[in-house]
Amino acid sequence: MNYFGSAFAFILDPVNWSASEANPIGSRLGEHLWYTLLALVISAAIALPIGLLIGHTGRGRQAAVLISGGARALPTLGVITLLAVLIGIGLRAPLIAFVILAIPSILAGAYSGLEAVDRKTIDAARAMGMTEWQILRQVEVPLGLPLIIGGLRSATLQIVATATLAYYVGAEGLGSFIFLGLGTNDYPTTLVGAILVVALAVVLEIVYSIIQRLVVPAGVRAIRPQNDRSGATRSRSVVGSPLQEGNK
Amino acid sequence: MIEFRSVTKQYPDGTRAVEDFSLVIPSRKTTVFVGSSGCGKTTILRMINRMVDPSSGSIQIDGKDIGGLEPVALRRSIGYVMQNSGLLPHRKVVDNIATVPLLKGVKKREARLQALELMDTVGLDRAFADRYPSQLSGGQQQRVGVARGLAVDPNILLMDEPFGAVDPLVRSDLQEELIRLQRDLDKTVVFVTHDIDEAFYLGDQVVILKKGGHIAQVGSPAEILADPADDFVADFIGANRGKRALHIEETATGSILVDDDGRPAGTLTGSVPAAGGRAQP
Amino acid sequence: MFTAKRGRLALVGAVAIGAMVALAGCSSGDPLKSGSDSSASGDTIVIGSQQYYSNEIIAEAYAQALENAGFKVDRQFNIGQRSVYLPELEKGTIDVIPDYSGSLLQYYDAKTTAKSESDIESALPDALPSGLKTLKAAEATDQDTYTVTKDFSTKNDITSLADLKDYSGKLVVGANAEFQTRPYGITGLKSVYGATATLKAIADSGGANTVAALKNGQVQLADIYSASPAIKANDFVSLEDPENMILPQHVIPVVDSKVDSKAAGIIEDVNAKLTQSALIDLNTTSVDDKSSAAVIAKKFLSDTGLVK
Amino acid sequence: MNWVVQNASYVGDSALAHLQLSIPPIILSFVLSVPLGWVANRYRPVRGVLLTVAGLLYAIPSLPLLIVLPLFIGTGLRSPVNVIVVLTLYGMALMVRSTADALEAVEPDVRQSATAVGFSPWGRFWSVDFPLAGPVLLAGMRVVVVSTVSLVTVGGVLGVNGLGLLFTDGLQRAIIPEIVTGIVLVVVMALILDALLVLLGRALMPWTRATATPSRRAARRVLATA
Repeated sequence: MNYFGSAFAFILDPVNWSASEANPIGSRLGEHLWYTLLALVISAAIALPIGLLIGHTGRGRQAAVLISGGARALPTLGVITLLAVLIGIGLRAPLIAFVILAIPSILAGAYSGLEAVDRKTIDAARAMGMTEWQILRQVEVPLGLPLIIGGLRSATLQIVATATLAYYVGAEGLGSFIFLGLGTNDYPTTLVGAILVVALAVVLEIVYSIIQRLVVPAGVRAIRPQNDRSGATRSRSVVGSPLQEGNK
Repeated sequence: MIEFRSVTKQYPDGTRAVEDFSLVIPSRKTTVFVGSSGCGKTTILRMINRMVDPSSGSIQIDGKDIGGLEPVALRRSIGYVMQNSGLLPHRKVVDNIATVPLLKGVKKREARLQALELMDTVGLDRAFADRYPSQLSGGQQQRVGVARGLAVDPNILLMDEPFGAVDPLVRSDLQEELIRLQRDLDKTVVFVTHDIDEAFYLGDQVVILKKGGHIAQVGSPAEILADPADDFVADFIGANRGKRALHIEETATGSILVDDDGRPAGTLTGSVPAAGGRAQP
Repeated sequence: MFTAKRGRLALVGAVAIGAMVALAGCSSGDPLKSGSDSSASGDTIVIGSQQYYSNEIIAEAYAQALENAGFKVDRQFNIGQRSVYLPELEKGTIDVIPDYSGSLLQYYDAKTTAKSESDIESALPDALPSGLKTLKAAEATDQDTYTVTKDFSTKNDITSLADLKDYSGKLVVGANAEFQTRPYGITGLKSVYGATATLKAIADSGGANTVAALKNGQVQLADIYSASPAIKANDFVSLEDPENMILPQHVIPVVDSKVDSKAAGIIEDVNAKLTQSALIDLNTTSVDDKSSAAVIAKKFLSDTGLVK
Repeated sequence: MNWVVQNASYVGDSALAHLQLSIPPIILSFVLSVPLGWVANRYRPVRGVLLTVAGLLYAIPSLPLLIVLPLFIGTGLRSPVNVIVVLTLYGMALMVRSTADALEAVEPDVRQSATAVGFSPWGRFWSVDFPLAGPVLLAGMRVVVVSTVSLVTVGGVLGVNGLGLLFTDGLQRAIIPEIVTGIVLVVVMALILDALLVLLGRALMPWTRATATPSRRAARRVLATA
């Protein structure tokens, strides 16, 4: 594809990265990453505590499932548009939309991560005299990490891909190439945006697999397969899939 | 001494797991609760460290009502060993054993050193110290569980079917080990099992439970065997059949004990009981 | 037991495939028509519109006028970009679309030197690909403007684009993304008027967000179309363009040459009534009353006596 | 509300067009993902490749994909085929992984005993593996349904009919009721289709309500990582 050739040529030309250009790749990439991280941090700050609380207590799950089911269905474009009309242009509107987008995955990752922890292990920890906080911090979170991080990971991926829409309402980011290309019938420019977004996603995926390797304790990795299989013997496994319950 | 005074546990749905349960558990002895599943034995055990709180009645340890004690502090002062060991899969063996001392603020070095000593105590090679629980066999994991239960040198050790999930050979090893430990350490052990043989083997005092935590009989294994309180106990301990119903048979070479099926079960040593009929109806 | 399950699975499969076939059938039906199976030939006239409410009203007016005259009309509205609908016109899947003279010429001749409306209209026939023609343009123009607030204009004494190069503050223009590279956009402002500005992309084509951004000072300049009701409503000042950098954008219908002369005549009749104030009125009604294009167009046609 | 009443037919047409764009990709992504998921589960080395590709596919922002894809498949930018293909790709990105997970969650004991009683591999897949993977497949499809219905709106930026047009038009004219109507209808449509899928699942898999299988856990993981 000729278009891809020119798109890659554009990306590889250092001139297009320099700040003096009208639409410098470096700045747009930085902004895109910044939006992503900002949205991720905010949504994690909201969803992780709630998800951990739900996972730890086993309470409020129905409500969380229902709300996050609804949030998943929210069209991000519509939310951005609505917020932009209500609160004006700039980063705020898309940021709120990205946070809404990211919350369901993080929430589900957190509570299902905790639910996946063997009840017996938690029971033993409590019987040994751990406080609820210690159980959460020293037992449930480390053991639930694979799924907790899985939730963050998919939330990140979704934000990266969607952050292009920020440009639609006056923020910057890699969406600038996509919308500029769309507005001027310039495929290579659109491709530049798309390629950079995918590249950013790949880099973040790699970062996540490194994080996962670093933070997931060796003992957890060693037991994961059999952990899955023994699920049926656990009392709390008789709970069904979250969405299903939410819609009963 | 642990004393239950008319303890009842009723769940919100109305079912009564334990009803009006009273019992004295003597110090420095092994008391075994035995009964079939659903008899409330585990509930009773878990009331001792307030994993379950009674709906009514009180429990006292050495004369102090535990209802007024802080559950977390209470649990840290009582050892607890459970089926499938309940080890933390993300911590190495040595750290698992040291969990409670660390929670109590013991220095890490000291706690680890102590944990290594405990591994000796329960008969675990120190080479396992840096392994993860999943890398150990079931029996080894159970030893780690016992070591962890002993880590704060508690007066009381609660054991909830600790050997239920290991194969018979390993189980009898562990049982022997526990008897040896008890001889050395002199703890108040409260042990739950559904295996009457295990109960008789380990218990100084055996409590046979019926549904709802009703005590069918309390006594030493000998007392219970010699004089089952009722048909339920007799049936439960298998007094009327199988391996428990022994009688003496005279053979050409001397007297041996034979079980209900006519299989030789052992020989009589020491004095022959005055009334040979006590062991069989 | 297994056969029962297999039966059920077969059923699912059947249902799924059935649904797919049904939907595939539907999707070639009216609401989703890609245009591939309808064409200029035959008696149905396919009218397109841009994804711009004002353009949709005009297209709707053409449509209703044609329907009134007995033509069958197929509406293909809300097409995002010129690069999408003009090729469809060339292919013959769309017959008529209201366009804007300057941008239309630039689409086919990016290097055009035409500046005035008459230049443009005389250049268009050569620029258009064969098979397409334009009808008579309307008086109404809906062209890009650099618009500022009254306050900004008086305070800095800026009424023309030529005044901008002496302005010392930061200049941010709120406009669609493509404004970055358009000849009349950021680059043109620099080369023609020597003024440096940066773009704040707001993808509502000079709509409410752009207006709000201009009012609250997030941008100093905004690309607001000259027929937008917002200019008058907010007492904005559209800067003059002494160098004719911004091409005039008179409403001009682009049609397939095969469209018959009677239909073309009806469209030109509608266009003839489309004065600048009429267009602004239409747009004002759309934004203020939030009515649909059909309602507004109908009223326009009856008010102007085009349809009784 | 006034706006909705005045524009009921426009809203209705957009909703219908939206539905017609949503259903084919939902069905297609399921039909196409099952064989791919089976391959991913059966041949380990392929699994990594397939799942990575699926993951990256999901990272491609939808708008540029909608713009670029016509270059490859030769459709028009506004063509429903274009939208359907793009959404099918996204659906597959989710479903291939779900299918692989679902098949993996089928207990080996069950599978072995099925082989032992004489199922052919083909027969075993359709009679044992596939139905038992059902709950996880269902969980995956529910995510696909919801995300597809929501993604169709992006087509609005390109002028593809559907509820997305309510956003672009509402933004230009600042008609808040129009935007809100679009959002509400998308959510309602997604939840209705989701509920229908659940009912379908119950009708087809009556056994799932009575028992707890490991697949439930895997089903939940699908949601967490989707």
